[in-house]
Amino acid sequence: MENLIALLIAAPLLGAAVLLVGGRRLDAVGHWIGTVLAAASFAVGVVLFTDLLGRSAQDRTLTQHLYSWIPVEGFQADVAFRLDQLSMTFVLLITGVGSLIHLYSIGYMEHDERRRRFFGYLNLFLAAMLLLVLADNYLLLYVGWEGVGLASYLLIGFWQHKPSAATAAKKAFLVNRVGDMGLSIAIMLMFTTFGTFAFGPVLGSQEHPGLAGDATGGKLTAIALMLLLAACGKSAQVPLQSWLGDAMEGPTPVSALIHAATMVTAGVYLIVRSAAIFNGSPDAQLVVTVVGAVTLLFGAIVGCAKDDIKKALAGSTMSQIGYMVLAAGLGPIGYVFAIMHLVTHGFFKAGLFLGAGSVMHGMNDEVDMRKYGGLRKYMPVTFATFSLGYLAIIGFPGLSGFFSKDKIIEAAFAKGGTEGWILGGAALLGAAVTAFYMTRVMLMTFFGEKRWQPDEHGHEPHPHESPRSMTIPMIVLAFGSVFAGGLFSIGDRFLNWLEPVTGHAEGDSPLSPMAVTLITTALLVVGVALAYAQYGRRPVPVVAPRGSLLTRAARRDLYQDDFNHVVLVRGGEHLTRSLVYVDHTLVDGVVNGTAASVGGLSGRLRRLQNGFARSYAVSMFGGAALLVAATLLMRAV
Amino acid sequence: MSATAVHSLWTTAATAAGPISKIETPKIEYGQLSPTLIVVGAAIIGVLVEAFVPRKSRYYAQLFVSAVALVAAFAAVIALAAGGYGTTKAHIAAMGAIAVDGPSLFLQGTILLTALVGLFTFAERRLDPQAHGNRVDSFAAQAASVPGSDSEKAAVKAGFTTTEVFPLLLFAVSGMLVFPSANDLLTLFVALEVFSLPLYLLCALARRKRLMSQEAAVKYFLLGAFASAFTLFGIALLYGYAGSMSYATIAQVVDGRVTSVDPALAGTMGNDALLLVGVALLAMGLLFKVGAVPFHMWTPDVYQGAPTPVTGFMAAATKVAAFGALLRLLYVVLPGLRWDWRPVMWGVAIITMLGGAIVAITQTDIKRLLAYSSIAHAGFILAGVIATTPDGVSSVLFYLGAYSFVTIGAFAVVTLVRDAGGEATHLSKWAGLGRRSPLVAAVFAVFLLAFAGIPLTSGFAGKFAVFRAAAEGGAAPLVVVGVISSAIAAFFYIRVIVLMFFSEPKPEGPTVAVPSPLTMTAIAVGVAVTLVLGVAPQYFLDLASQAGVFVR
Amino acid sequence: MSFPLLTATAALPAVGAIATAAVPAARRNAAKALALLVSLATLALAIVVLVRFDPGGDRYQLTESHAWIKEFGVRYELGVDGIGVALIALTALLIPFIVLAGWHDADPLETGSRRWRPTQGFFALILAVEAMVILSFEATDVFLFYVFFEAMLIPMYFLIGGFGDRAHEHGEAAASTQRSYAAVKFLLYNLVGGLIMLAAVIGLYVVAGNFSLQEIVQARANGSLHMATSTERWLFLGFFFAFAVKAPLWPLHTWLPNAMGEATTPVAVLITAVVDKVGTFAMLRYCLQLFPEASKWATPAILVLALISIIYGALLAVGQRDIKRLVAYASISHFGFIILGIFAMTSQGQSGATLYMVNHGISTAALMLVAGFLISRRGSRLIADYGGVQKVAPVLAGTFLIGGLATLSLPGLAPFVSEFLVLVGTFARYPVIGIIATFGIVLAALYTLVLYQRTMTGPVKAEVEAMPDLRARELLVVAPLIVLLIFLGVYPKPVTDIVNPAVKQTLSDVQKKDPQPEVEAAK
Amino acid sequence: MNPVNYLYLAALLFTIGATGVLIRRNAIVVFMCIELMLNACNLAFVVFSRMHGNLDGQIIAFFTMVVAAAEVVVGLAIIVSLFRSRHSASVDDASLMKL
Repeated sequence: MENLIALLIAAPLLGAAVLLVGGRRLDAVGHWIGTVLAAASFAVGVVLFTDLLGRSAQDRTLTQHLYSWIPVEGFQADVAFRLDQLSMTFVLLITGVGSLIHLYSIGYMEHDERRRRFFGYLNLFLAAMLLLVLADNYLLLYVGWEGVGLASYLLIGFWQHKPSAATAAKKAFLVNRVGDMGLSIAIMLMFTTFGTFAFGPVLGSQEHPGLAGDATGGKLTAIALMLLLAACGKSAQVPLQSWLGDAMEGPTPVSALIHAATMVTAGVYLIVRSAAIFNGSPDAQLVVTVVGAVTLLFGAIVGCAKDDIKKALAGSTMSQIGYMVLAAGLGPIGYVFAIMHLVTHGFFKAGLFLGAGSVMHGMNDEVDMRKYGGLRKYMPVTFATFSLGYLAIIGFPGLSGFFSKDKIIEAAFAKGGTEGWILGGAALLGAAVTAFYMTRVMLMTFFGEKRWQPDEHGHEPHPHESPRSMTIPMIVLAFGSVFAGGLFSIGDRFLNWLEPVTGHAEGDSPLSPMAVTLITTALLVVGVALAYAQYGRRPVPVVAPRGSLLTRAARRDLYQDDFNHVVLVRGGEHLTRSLVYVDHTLVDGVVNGTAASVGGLSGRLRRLQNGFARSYAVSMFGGAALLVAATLLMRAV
Repeated sequence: MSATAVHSLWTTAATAAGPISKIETPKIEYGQLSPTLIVVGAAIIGVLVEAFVPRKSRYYAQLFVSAVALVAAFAAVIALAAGGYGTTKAHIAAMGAIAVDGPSLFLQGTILLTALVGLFTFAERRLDPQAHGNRVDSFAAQAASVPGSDSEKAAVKAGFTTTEVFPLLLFAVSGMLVFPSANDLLTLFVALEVFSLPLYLLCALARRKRLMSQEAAVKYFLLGAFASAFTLFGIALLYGYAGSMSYATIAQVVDGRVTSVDPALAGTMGNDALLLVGVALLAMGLLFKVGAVPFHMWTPDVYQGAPTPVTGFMAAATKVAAFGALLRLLYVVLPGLRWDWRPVMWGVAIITMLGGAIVAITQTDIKRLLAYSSIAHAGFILAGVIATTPDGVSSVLFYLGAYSFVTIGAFAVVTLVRDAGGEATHLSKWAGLGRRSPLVAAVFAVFLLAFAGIPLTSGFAGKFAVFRAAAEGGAAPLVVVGVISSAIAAFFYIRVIVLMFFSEPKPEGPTVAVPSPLTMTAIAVGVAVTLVLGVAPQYFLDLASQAGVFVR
Repeated sequence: MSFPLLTATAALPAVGAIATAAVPAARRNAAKALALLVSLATLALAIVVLVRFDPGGDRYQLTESHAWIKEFGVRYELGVDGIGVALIALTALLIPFIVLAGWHDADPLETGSRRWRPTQGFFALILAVEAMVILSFEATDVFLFYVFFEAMLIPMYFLIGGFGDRAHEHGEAAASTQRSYAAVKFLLYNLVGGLIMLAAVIGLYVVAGNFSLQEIVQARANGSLHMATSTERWLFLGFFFAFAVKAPLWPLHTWLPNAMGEATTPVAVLITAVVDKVGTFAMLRYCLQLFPEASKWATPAILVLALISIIYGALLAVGQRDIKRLVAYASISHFGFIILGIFAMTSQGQSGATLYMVNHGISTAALMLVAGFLISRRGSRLIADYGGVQKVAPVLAGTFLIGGLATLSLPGLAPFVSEFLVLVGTFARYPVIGIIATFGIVLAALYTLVLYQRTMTGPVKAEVEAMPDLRARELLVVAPLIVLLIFLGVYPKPVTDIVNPAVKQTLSDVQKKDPQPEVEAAK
Repeated sequence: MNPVNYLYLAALLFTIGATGVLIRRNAIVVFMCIELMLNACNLAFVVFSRMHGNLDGQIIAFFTMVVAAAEVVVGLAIIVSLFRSRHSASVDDASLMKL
């Protein structure tokens, strides 16, 4: 069975290779090759899943050692895979949702002449993400980690002819690189601390604690913080969140893939996977929770102000990942719920994005919600699936989001003390804001009057339902959005499944679960009501009003991009420009100056050679005198 | 280490000549002096040829006589060396006047070969366009006629050539042969004059640019005579100090092995002031000949003005002879005094290396550039001279051998590049030569790289040998200065290469004349020696090392 | 006596160079074919060397030893250790690609231009450089090494100064001036370095009495050769200076952007991918082995310089407007990594540095050659003159991107392995330096992606609209390099296996032990 | 009389000669000054010969005279030809080549 693990990665990787190298002759069938291979990977995942289910809870870790990758004296990195409950969960999510998005893309990208290449990149994305979650050591994980970065770069910048897309892709990669730096420092720290960075020895298992337990707290904190930096980059957490909004430049299926199944979930995976390290460092955990809490509010606030449907959803993703990170920072109380929310979020966020893509598909790629309105009549299926996703994300009781988010809020309170209150409060507030901005999206898109206008060429959009290949994935995902939460929570199935890997502890919450649920639901109603008051009862202006200070700030992503621009981009430009100058004038100048001064000296000495024999004689006479004097002087000394 | 012990490092014991009380019948070892005698004899024959052979045949006769003489003399040197006179049988011949030992034979051999190659360039008659149907060489038709005068035109029309250059060359060579092997100060002085005077004349004999040629001769002559006077005064002082002209005796007095016989002479004999001033003045004369700073100022002007074949010969052979004499003086006569002269020579070597290299950077005439380059090289050789070790001697010998062939080859190439006014020596005219005549440019580049001391050329092997000897002799700072000035020097060699290969050729640029086999041979020998000594120097290093022991 | 394999490997291109130069002027294509054939044959010989080399065997293998210049104590001694083998293989591997990439670079210009381009000379010089580089990797005699270390400057000099890109934004005359400036700068920098090393070589001889690397190392190890501390330091500095110029290390780097910018792209590749490696190779072999104590003494300063190189080179790469100069500064940054790895004095660092030399050679070759194909199409080196190439020449853009990704050390491609090893090796001993060096990977991403974005993406510029995609010959050059990059990124074991024993030896010469993991040390 | 005084005279003559070389322009005069220096040397030789009581110095003096004569031959030839070309015997006029 272990030997199948590599196949999980190999299938999409093969797809990527074939599609990218194959060239134009595969244009006709390329999308099918990509989809089939993604689905094949899913099928292998299902086979492995049933195999795992057939084993006892302690026996559910499979490893596959392929070959020794980098063998150097004292340093050993292998290409080896580990499939346990945690990675299995991710495998199913990635391949499952991924395959659906492939299917969706067939229709969505139908008119793009580079569709084959798009599928190649999608397959590459899946392969990298699978490598990330299946790697048995941090270095191999790092390969997947950066592979995801590359694939996202290629996909975000897929429409390269648009400068904005190319810039967004570059930005995503660069911000991710900053995070990657954290990961590589973390690996180096592990190497110097433990002598290895393989999961087995470092993390150990529930029964046999790994080396992580032997290290000093300071080292563990350092490693954990560096891992957090990495997670911030991939999962778009403050302060490395800026790329996510711009990443909407990519085709919509890409956004769905990045936000639901891959990429942004990687950070959460990393933290949960490294539980043994984080558990050893309460300080680092505190930082993780703070980052999570700040991000969940940040994302939510940004989401409230965006008129671009995809950017609004992007803010929402940031916010939801914030929940997960917050949960992961809580330690054993929250790990399982972080992952559970991740999975449910995978369903409904994928559904929402595909829905948004479907809307755009029908609206000539218009993304401004102010130019939508009343679309429910034109796109019933999209409306239905989008609504279910909407209900799930705001945490409508009984749907997926309700179960997972509630648990996280509970766990936050269970952290105890002031911290617990603050974190729990933030989480609650976030829930209310989520309800507000998602309702806003719903209302602006599907309700009210139609607001679309002819574009500059005079083409008026003719909203229509999307083709079957696009709606089927949306329907499937809607099912997931509705039922996944309940399926996982009833009987603590998900908890029992993951617990052997992540461990679990019950917190000591100051609020009863019932109280939390009630408060959450109440806040949800408040959020929806506020949104309805503003966007449901009044017509939505086509041109955005100036808005309050907060609105304007939120529209500009709370000015953090401007900050980056001024401090990093401008500062960097000045630095490089001055360095170019320094290199030319100073470093080169010193050498050239030396050469010039030797040349100058030459010119001056040369004038001594004035052509007059008598002055030559003087030189000789003087030389002779000097010679005599020096010789005598030597004796005298 | 005692003075005696140090002394014995590079000298073999020979019977010290006793004080001469009366004039003995001279005992001359003709066989051992044969190289010199052959050349002198040929030179005299050359004079007779001038007198008795019809003008038309003189050129061939002279060329024949000279070539045969040089080859025969070289054969004699080889025979002597094979006979062990360079090593085991090394001794002092001709009543103490001439040393026949390794360095003598090595340097004589080098000078003779250089002279032979130089002779080929002297005899070249295809470069200049034919004048009135007569083939002409680089020398004036009639030196005595005023430039541009009717008499000169008549001489040119008559097809006169100055075939006297051949005997002059031979006379100069004979002086040079004696110079490094002179074993007393009188012989040294006479040899100095014997090789200098013909060179003064040769400098004045250029066919083209005669004013410059004459100016070069005047400068060379006046400054040379001036330097000779200093040399002679130095000799006088040394004689006053030691009471003898013989190297061996002076060395003994310097070492303190001869105590003054006559108390009355205590004031003069062994007076260190006489010794030191004498040594300084004598050294100055020799440093003038090698072109060391600050006695170098004649070099660029003379090198530029003299007919190029003469420049090449002079640059190569004079340096060999003069350094040979300097070596013998410092190693045989003055080892006991080395704590006095070494620091001074350090200074001279340093300013020579740096001065030559620095001033060369801004030169615009190829011949002047090579002149300054030769000054810098004199500095490098001085660094080896200063080593005062057996390796020092052999490294200098090797360097001289390597250097002389590069030099003569380089100047031979200079003779090829011509425009309407004769040789085009201004650097700007060399632009793009590599495109027009890749072969000539490549050959010249090889010589330049050898000058620059790039590995796989003889220049590198020589430089390495000299610097190594200096470092071993405790002169590490000299090596560092040498390396720095090598770097500076590299700049102008490279500048010429850039000019030749990477610059756009000028439309009115010079042409490269097709030489006769004579010059071709000269250049080919230069290239061959440069490469062989660069890639496989072992044999010649061995030779130099075997030859590195002075007799005393 | 067995077949002198190492001599043959070097002699083949040397003879090939002479033969190529001797091909008559009119038979231009015959000369090219001959050069390619010779380079391929050399590659075959190098592969034989690689196969015959036994990683578990003696330190130096396939040794040859003949008297050369007895007078100087110089022997013609050849031998290869793992590091040498790897670099010989790299050299022999890259030359055929360089020849192929430069196929038309030395063709005579269209009539009307007065520039002179001897085709035969171009290829002969490349082969001559190959021969000398291989010999300097093979030499185990300090003098012999020095000879070829210096001598290779001359053919390089002619390659840089004699052959430039076809077009230039400021016209032919300006190009010619800049080119010869670059060539002279290259030569002078390296010559000064070499001459200072010459002083040190002589000093070494005075101290040690011979030039045999093995004998000196042995004598130093068993104490029979004592070197005063100050002597050792001066000699070390003399050697290191030359290698630092060649490598090049900040602040001795300024010749590289000029040289790489002005030379034709294949020659630029030759400089940075092959010739410069001699410098870092020599640091590893000569500086560390001959002067272990001084190496340790100088380590802090060198590490700081290497660090500056990494960051500074990357920052300057960001600020460049010229594609080739950008790659040159990127190379400076990479050489900083290599030197960092060497002087971190850990197994990971030094294995990584060696691997880095190989990988950097391949990755720069890939990036630079594609850049060259791009430049030859448009006739401009300025980044601003391009835009949207991806649309018209997707294969070119794709290969360019892969080359770029290799340059930024994307995991999965070969340079990542080496860069990470260097970082880990440095970090193990010098955590702060390791962390600062890690910033280099962000900057690498910045300059690579900025370059890609500005040239390949965005709206298609009018000038590039008719740009053809990669031709068969060009693809033949790039594809194998890319395959190799991926292969060595996924499976670097063949190289590390060869390199590891040599690194272990070197470390034991320096008497340095890897730092122990903290957890084990605590136990 | 103490022979050393003659040495002083010789030195004086030598210095006068050298000074003449340095300050006079006419090539012939310069050359005569050089001859003066040579003769100063001769004087020194003879004095030393006398002091040492051997004949070497005196013999050298003869050699020097011969050499001086030879120099005159060569030197005058050169100077005369220069004079004929330039109609000037000033050494300062012969400065075509410099720098």
